[in-house]
Amino acid sequence: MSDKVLMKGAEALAEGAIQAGCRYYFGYPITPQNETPEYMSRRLPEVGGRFVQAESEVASINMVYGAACAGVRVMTSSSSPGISLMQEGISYISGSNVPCVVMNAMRGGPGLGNIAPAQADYFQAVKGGGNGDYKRIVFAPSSIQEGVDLFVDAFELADKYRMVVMVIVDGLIGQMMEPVEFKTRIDVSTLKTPEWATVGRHGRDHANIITSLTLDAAGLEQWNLKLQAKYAQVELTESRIEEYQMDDADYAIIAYGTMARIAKTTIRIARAKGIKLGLLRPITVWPFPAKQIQTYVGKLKGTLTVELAYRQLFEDVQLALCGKIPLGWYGRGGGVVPGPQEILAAFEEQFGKGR
Amino acid sequence: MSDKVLMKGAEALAEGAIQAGCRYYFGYPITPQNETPEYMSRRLPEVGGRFVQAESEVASINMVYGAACAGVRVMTSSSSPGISLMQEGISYISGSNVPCVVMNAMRGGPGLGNIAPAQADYFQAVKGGGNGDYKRIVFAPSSIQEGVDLFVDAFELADKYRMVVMVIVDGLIGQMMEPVEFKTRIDVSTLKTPEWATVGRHGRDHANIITSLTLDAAGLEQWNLKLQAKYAQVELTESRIEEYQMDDADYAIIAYGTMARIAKTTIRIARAKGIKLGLLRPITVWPFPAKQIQTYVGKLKGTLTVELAYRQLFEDVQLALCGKIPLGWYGRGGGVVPGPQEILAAFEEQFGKGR
Amino acid sequence: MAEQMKVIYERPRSWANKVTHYCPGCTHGVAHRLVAELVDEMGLVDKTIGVWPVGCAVLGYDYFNFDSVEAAHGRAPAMATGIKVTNPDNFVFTYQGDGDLASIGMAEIVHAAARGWPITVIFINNGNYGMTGGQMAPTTLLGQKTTTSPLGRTPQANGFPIRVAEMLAQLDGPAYIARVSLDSPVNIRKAKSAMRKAFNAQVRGIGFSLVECLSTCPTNWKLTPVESMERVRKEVMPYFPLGEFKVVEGVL
Amino acid sequence: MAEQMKVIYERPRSWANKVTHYCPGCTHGVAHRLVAELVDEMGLVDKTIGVWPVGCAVLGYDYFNFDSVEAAHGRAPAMATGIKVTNPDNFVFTYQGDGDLASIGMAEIVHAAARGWPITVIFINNGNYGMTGGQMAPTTLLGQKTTTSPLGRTPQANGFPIRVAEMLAQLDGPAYIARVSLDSPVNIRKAKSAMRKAFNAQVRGIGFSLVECLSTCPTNWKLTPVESMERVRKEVMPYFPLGEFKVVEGVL
Amino acid sequence: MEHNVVIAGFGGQGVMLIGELLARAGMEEGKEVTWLPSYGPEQRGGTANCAVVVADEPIASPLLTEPQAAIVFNRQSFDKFEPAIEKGGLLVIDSTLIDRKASRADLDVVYIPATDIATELGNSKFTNMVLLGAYLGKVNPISIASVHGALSVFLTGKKAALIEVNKKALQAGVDFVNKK
Amino acid sequence: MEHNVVIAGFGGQGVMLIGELLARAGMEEGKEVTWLPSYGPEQRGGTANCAVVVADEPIASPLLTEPQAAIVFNRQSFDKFEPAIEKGGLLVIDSTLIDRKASRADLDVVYIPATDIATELGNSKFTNMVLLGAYLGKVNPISIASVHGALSVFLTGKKAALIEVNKKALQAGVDFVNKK
Amino acid sequence: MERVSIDEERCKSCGLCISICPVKILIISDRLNARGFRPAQCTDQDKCTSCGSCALICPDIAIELHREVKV
Amino acid sequence: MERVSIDEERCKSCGLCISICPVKILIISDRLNARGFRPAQCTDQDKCTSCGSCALICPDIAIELHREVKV
Ligand SMILES: Cc1ncc(C[n+]2csc(CCOP(=O)(O)OP(=O)(O)O)c2C)c(N)n1
Ligand SMILES: Cc1ncc(C[n+]2csc(CCOP(=O)(O)OP(=O)(O)O)c2C)c(N)n1
Ligand code: SF4
Ligand code: SF4
Ligand code: SF4
Ligand code: SF4
Repeated sequence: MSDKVLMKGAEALAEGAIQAGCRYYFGYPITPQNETPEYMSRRLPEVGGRFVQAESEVASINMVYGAACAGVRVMTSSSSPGISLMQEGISYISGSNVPCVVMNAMRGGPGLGNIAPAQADYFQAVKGGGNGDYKRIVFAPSSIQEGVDLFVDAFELADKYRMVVMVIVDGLIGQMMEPVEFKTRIDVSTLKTPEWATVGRHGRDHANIITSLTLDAAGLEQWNLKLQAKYAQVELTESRIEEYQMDDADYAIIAYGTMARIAKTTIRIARAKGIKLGLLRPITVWPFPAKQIQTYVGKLKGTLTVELAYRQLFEDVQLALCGKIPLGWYGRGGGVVPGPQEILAAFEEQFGKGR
Repeated sequence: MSDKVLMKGAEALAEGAIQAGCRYYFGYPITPQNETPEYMSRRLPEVGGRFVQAESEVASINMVYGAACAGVRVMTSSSSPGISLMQEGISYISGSNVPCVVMNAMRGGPGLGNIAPAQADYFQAVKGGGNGDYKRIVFAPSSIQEGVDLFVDAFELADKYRMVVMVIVDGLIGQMMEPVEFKTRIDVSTLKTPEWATVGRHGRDHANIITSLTLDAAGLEQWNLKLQAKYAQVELTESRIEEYQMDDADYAIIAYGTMARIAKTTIRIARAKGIKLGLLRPITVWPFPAKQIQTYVGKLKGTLTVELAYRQLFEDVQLALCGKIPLGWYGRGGGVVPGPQEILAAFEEQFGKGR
Repeated sequence: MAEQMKVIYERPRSWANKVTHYCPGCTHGVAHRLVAELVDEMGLVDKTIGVWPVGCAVLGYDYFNFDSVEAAHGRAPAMATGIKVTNPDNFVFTYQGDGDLASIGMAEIVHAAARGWPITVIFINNGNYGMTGGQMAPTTLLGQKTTTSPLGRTPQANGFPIRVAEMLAQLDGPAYIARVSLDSPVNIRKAKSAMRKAFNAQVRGIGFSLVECLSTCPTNWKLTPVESMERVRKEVMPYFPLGEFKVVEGVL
Repeated sequence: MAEQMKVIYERPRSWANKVTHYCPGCTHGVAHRLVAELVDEMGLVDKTIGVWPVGCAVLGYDYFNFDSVEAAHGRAPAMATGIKVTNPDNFVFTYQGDGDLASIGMAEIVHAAARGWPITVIFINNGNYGMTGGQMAPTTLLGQKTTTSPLGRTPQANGFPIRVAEMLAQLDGPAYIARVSLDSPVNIRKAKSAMRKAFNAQVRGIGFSLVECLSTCPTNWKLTPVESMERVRKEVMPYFPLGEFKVVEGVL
Repeated sequence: MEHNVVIAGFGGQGVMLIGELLARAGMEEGKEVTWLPSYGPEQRGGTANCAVVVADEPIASPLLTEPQAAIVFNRQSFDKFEPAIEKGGLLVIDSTLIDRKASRADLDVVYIPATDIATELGNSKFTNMVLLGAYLGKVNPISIASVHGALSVFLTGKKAALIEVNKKALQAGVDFVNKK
Repeated sequence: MEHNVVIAGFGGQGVMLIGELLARAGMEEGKEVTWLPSYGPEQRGGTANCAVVVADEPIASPLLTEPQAAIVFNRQSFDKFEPAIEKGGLLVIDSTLIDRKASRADLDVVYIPATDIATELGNSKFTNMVLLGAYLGKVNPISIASVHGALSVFLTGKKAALIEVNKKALQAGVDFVNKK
Repeated sequence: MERVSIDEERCKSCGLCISICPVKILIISDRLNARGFRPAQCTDQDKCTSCGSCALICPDIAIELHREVKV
Repeated sequence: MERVSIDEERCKSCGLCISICPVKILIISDRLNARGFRPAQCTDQDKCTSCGSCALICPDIAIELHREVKV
């Protein structure tokens, strides 16, 4: 047990980012993830990095944009309203083909809402958000340990594909404490400055220019086609899912993050009652693991999508299964997190006793 | 013809808003819709209204928020990056249950992109955007005249449902000139200040408070359920579609706005060649006219979704038709607008000669 | 000759008589009370709209008997502008913390001040972000430890603090700008008279007014309320001097 | 005794030798040239990163031989901060119009200045929004007609203009702040020497520097280039006086 | 019946204006019209063009990927639009400014020294009207009289004095193609 | 085996701390643990609670809608959590501060005058430790020794001096329920 | 009616009134109110000079002041 | 080599150099360059005093200046 430490999620995720080679953090306080910037403000100077408290989330994401252009591992984090303010910046970063990581500790909405756990920024993260056609890889860890581990992948994939990677959690993961182990440590001295980075020419035979502007429509379309080709590649290779007790399952709950975790308890209770329930847990919500879920067509009698939102994840499930399996839905809003029993009740209401 | 005037779209839409009773406009310049604020700056003082050039789109939408709380007809307009900056504000306005109208003259993206026509903010308008679970009614006119007419509905529905109504157009509609007629003129003196408006108590027995904050999760969930019930009602009653040459159609193009208009020429050419092609044109993209489109299941051999974006509208078509009709897609990006012939070529590539 | 009770001090009528959620000794309560008193004294309860910030005062609207709205973080001046423009005869004020006003809301406050349109701003400078747990604010003093300047603020790591009143006083727009302190009865009296001028600047249609109030945050300063008052006098005032920085003609 | 040609003036080496998209007579070109000359003279081409605005100078990156990035509208100071923090030895400047810097980007410029970290800002004050077709800017003079102040700017309808240099000079952060004009050879020479000081303030690690350049927009002013220069002298300078507003020790 | 044309040149050459004139005249005749502009990044100078459609029926696409006609004011526009015109279409060229010849054989091409003609009429600024005249001399989407009517909407106040010379320039263009 | 408990009271009563102590002690014993806090809007004062789970297997839900036990520090928390506890569960009450009795008959209820006991030990600040002791005296998710170990992680430097009195308070709680 | 009347349920025991009372008649009581605070109390109503300082500084509007006057 | 050499393809005919030339040797020519502008030209190279004003004010870096010196 000696390698495990008991940490708050928001701090553990920050340390996870540092272990993944992140040395620059720009952010603005917002509950429920204040411990992330606070931790960064203590730790980054210790590891030769820099923490900057920006004047706003708009400034944060644009500072991230600048640092990303310099080819370093950089991140910001915030919660729902703050992430809304970053949408223009995220669109610019995506349109400029530079990498960064953005964490959203989602809270109750819309508007100011409250600081309780929610998953209602799903659409924003995977569909809309900023302007134009762009995608970000979106990881949705369901435990602190998984979040810490995924941060390594987040930075690796951001660099590999030169794109924004989002990590979406909720206040519950951010605020809770669990033992966590830091398994991978990226040695930042091995990270090379990419050749496209704007770090000064220093003898390079040409100037590097990073922009999301292409005035000519044909040129911008070509640029978009490049981005689309990249996204298609990512869709093909990077979607991930956890399949829990699916071997003999008659029914599956489809849920991610905190809800998936609570659903595991539901499944335990259901199985004790003789209902063969399993869990399909998207680890990436974009790319959505549609292929993996589709393998259950013909095997399942039904799925229940469970989310802390109103039919957002559900749309992706609909797109994936398109009426080929009966689709149930159960969602809560405003920061209310249903317990395992409530989920079971919803299941039984929609699918009877599961026979 | 005497009632028709030749106007630039961006100006005609501004006048349309004024005819619909809009007396307050807050905005920040951005191409391709600068003529809208410029027109407002000339016209509003003439009709006893106020034009305010805000310091940014963030300020614009929050000024709109303030004026909306006062129960007046108020709007802002912008283009893609500017609309991205408004997402927090739109979420607040939605979460506070106050009405306003927002116009987006969409341009090429992502990021700064360019100023050419695009439809790539579809997801932002109808799915994601800001934080939390909220919806806005989204009108997508395909001519200046229709835009002008829809502005009346936009303000009426905004007031009726106390919600944000968006009007999405593109630079093409904004910049072109067409003859236009102003058919409806709302007499603002007949508009009553709603009883929830924060206009000072002036003898009222209680203070009005407008907020999107509900700290208690159960309370915020109740609030969300109210919003969801409203959205369900809107979905039931407010979706609109134009069905063009659908009576005998074997195939349909599904497109909105400018693309739908160009597609009409495609249909003319196709029919001349003997291809029975029609058009399903969503006038509201939220609520999406899924029900109306579904009536063609069994009648059509295929649909071709055409958009100035990469598979955004297409997802709503997929959700509506769910594999029940073969679905083709043709999209362009970066501000490139395909001509009627290119659309036809795409159709023939995907559906052969249409027999 | 009978005896009767004369009122020396009674709870203001525009005060909604609830117990606030503020920490013990926090001077947000004092600033609230002064607002309520002035609204009473100036007869404004029927035409006031309060614009509340995101910050510890987020629930401010619950504590008063006049109309209120809750702004997005930092955007109260924009929202107030939207409200004032539609009903110019109403009395519209914003109440904002230093994170709200001087950090995320800097563009909005500068532009509201520059425009010069008659709205009133009560600006609570408590040197940190109270609501979110004591992070650094633009007003945090050099050397001051906060949860995001754990070694004490330095120019190199955190940049310099901002004196808002002095900066805005440079603009042509404002009619009245002052800095007051809520640390003692005498300063609270002065604060109220500054706030009265600020209210008046709006009521008389002269222009934009702002009163920056040196305030305490005992919880995050990790001091007792009494020690906090002491700190305002000893540490805060030397960097943030009290005074009137702009008074245009007609303001009284 | 042979004759040889001595160079009086040649195109700067860090200039990428393209024809700009600026309108005839627009002094954006002059400001560009001064940047190129100073980058040459100070030997900075290898370590410069230019941060370009959204505005007429949006394509600025095409015209120089050093690394550049294109910022979101108004956010150049934030982006520059991100760049500078990762590579403190580089020379990082932003180039911003008055819509970009003084309107939408007000929070970012105030905070970059307040932080005081060594980045350099070239601020083009041409009194309107050039790129979008001549709308009102925060620097538009009272009485000036623009496409969004069609009757001429008034305080009541449009608010007062903002003097950025004076306002930022109030802050503790900046090392150097000046206003110059590009209207004549003599003022262009002075502008260059102010810009040299500004560059130096960064190169020597002293702090934030900003040079506000009174500039022209003949197209939207609807004046000839020569008349535009005249207007700068007659109408703009009286409201926007030239001078150095902040020079901390060590800046030269 | 639908007539459509692309008019292209540098910003400042009055390209947009004659397009709008055409559209306005069409509207006055009770026709359906659309006018669609397209600009380069420059505020002044740079290329600009507009597409005008005049028709009896509601106009579907205002965007012309294969225009029936093009009026070109400079070399860049010539190069860009010559290939786009539909088979058998019309190309009107200011031969004062463009020294190249059309390479397509299937077009009806008018070479008119419009700038020279305008200069003779007093100012090269009227070049656009000469070119519009040449176009109208070839096809008849609307009558010259309607253009005259539309002119008076644009040229009001002090500018009204310019109506006559504009009409002359227009007529010079008509005459040039007719006498040929 | 899984043990879980909700600890609830005013902010400032040390509610969160004893939860964390429990979790940390569990972790030191090699168990799976989760600690989940919940706050009201107030920065100081106001209610706060945390949910702690200690288990041998990976913990699915850290959220306790039906906790096995609750330790309540004030009347509000008592009112809120009494109905939630699972059948046959445990309720530990500071009877110094809460004068009400439990209304459910199916619970094991401990009324302990924890504030009084702590005050006797020198400071009412140790009330939380007394209550934790009472809980640990009833159920055994982890050993008292592990809690002692965890204490030394929290109380370092100058505060190390407080370890002994904390241990005493803890023991007083254990003793209270054991002697009963 | 008391000269200094402190609403015990509003008082949060911050001690500010006590610190500024010129005649030192305010103390923290040892009762707990419903919200867990020990409210301030006045030890000697008659000594109150009606200076108003306590009411001025109380952040919770817990103090009201009156004074008997001969009519 | 000319003293005042004006790159005609860069010149946008703004006239600023002409307006400030102290010896009045610059005029607008009547040629059109490829971008449709009539560039400035120098009417008398020998009169140029190398004051540098035209190069200083030219927004298009169209002007380069040289001067023969005896070596
Ligand atoms: C867009 C956005 N960013 C951040 C937050 C989180 N937040 C809430 S209050 C606050 C700062 C509060 O500090 P201040 O304005 O100084 O007021 P105080 O609480 O000290 O009175 C922050 C950053 C938010 N709600 N919204
Ligand atoms: C978020 C956003 N809002 C608005 C715009 C539109 N826009 C482009 S440039 C500009 C202003 C340009 O004015 P200024 O900064 O003064 O520079 P100039 O063009 O005069 O040099 C605006 C408003 C944009 N691109 N992005
Ligand atoms: S956190 Fe600070 S500012 Fe907020 S209520 Fe408590 S003492 Fe006041
Ligand atoms: S629009 Fe104005 S600022 Fe922009 S290039 Fe033209 S003259 Fe210069
Ligand atoms: S100042 Fe008010 S809240 Fe503080 S102790 Fe005195 S009465 Fe109580
Ligand atoms: S200043 Fe330059 S661009 Fe202007 S006329 Fe002279 S040479 Fe040409």
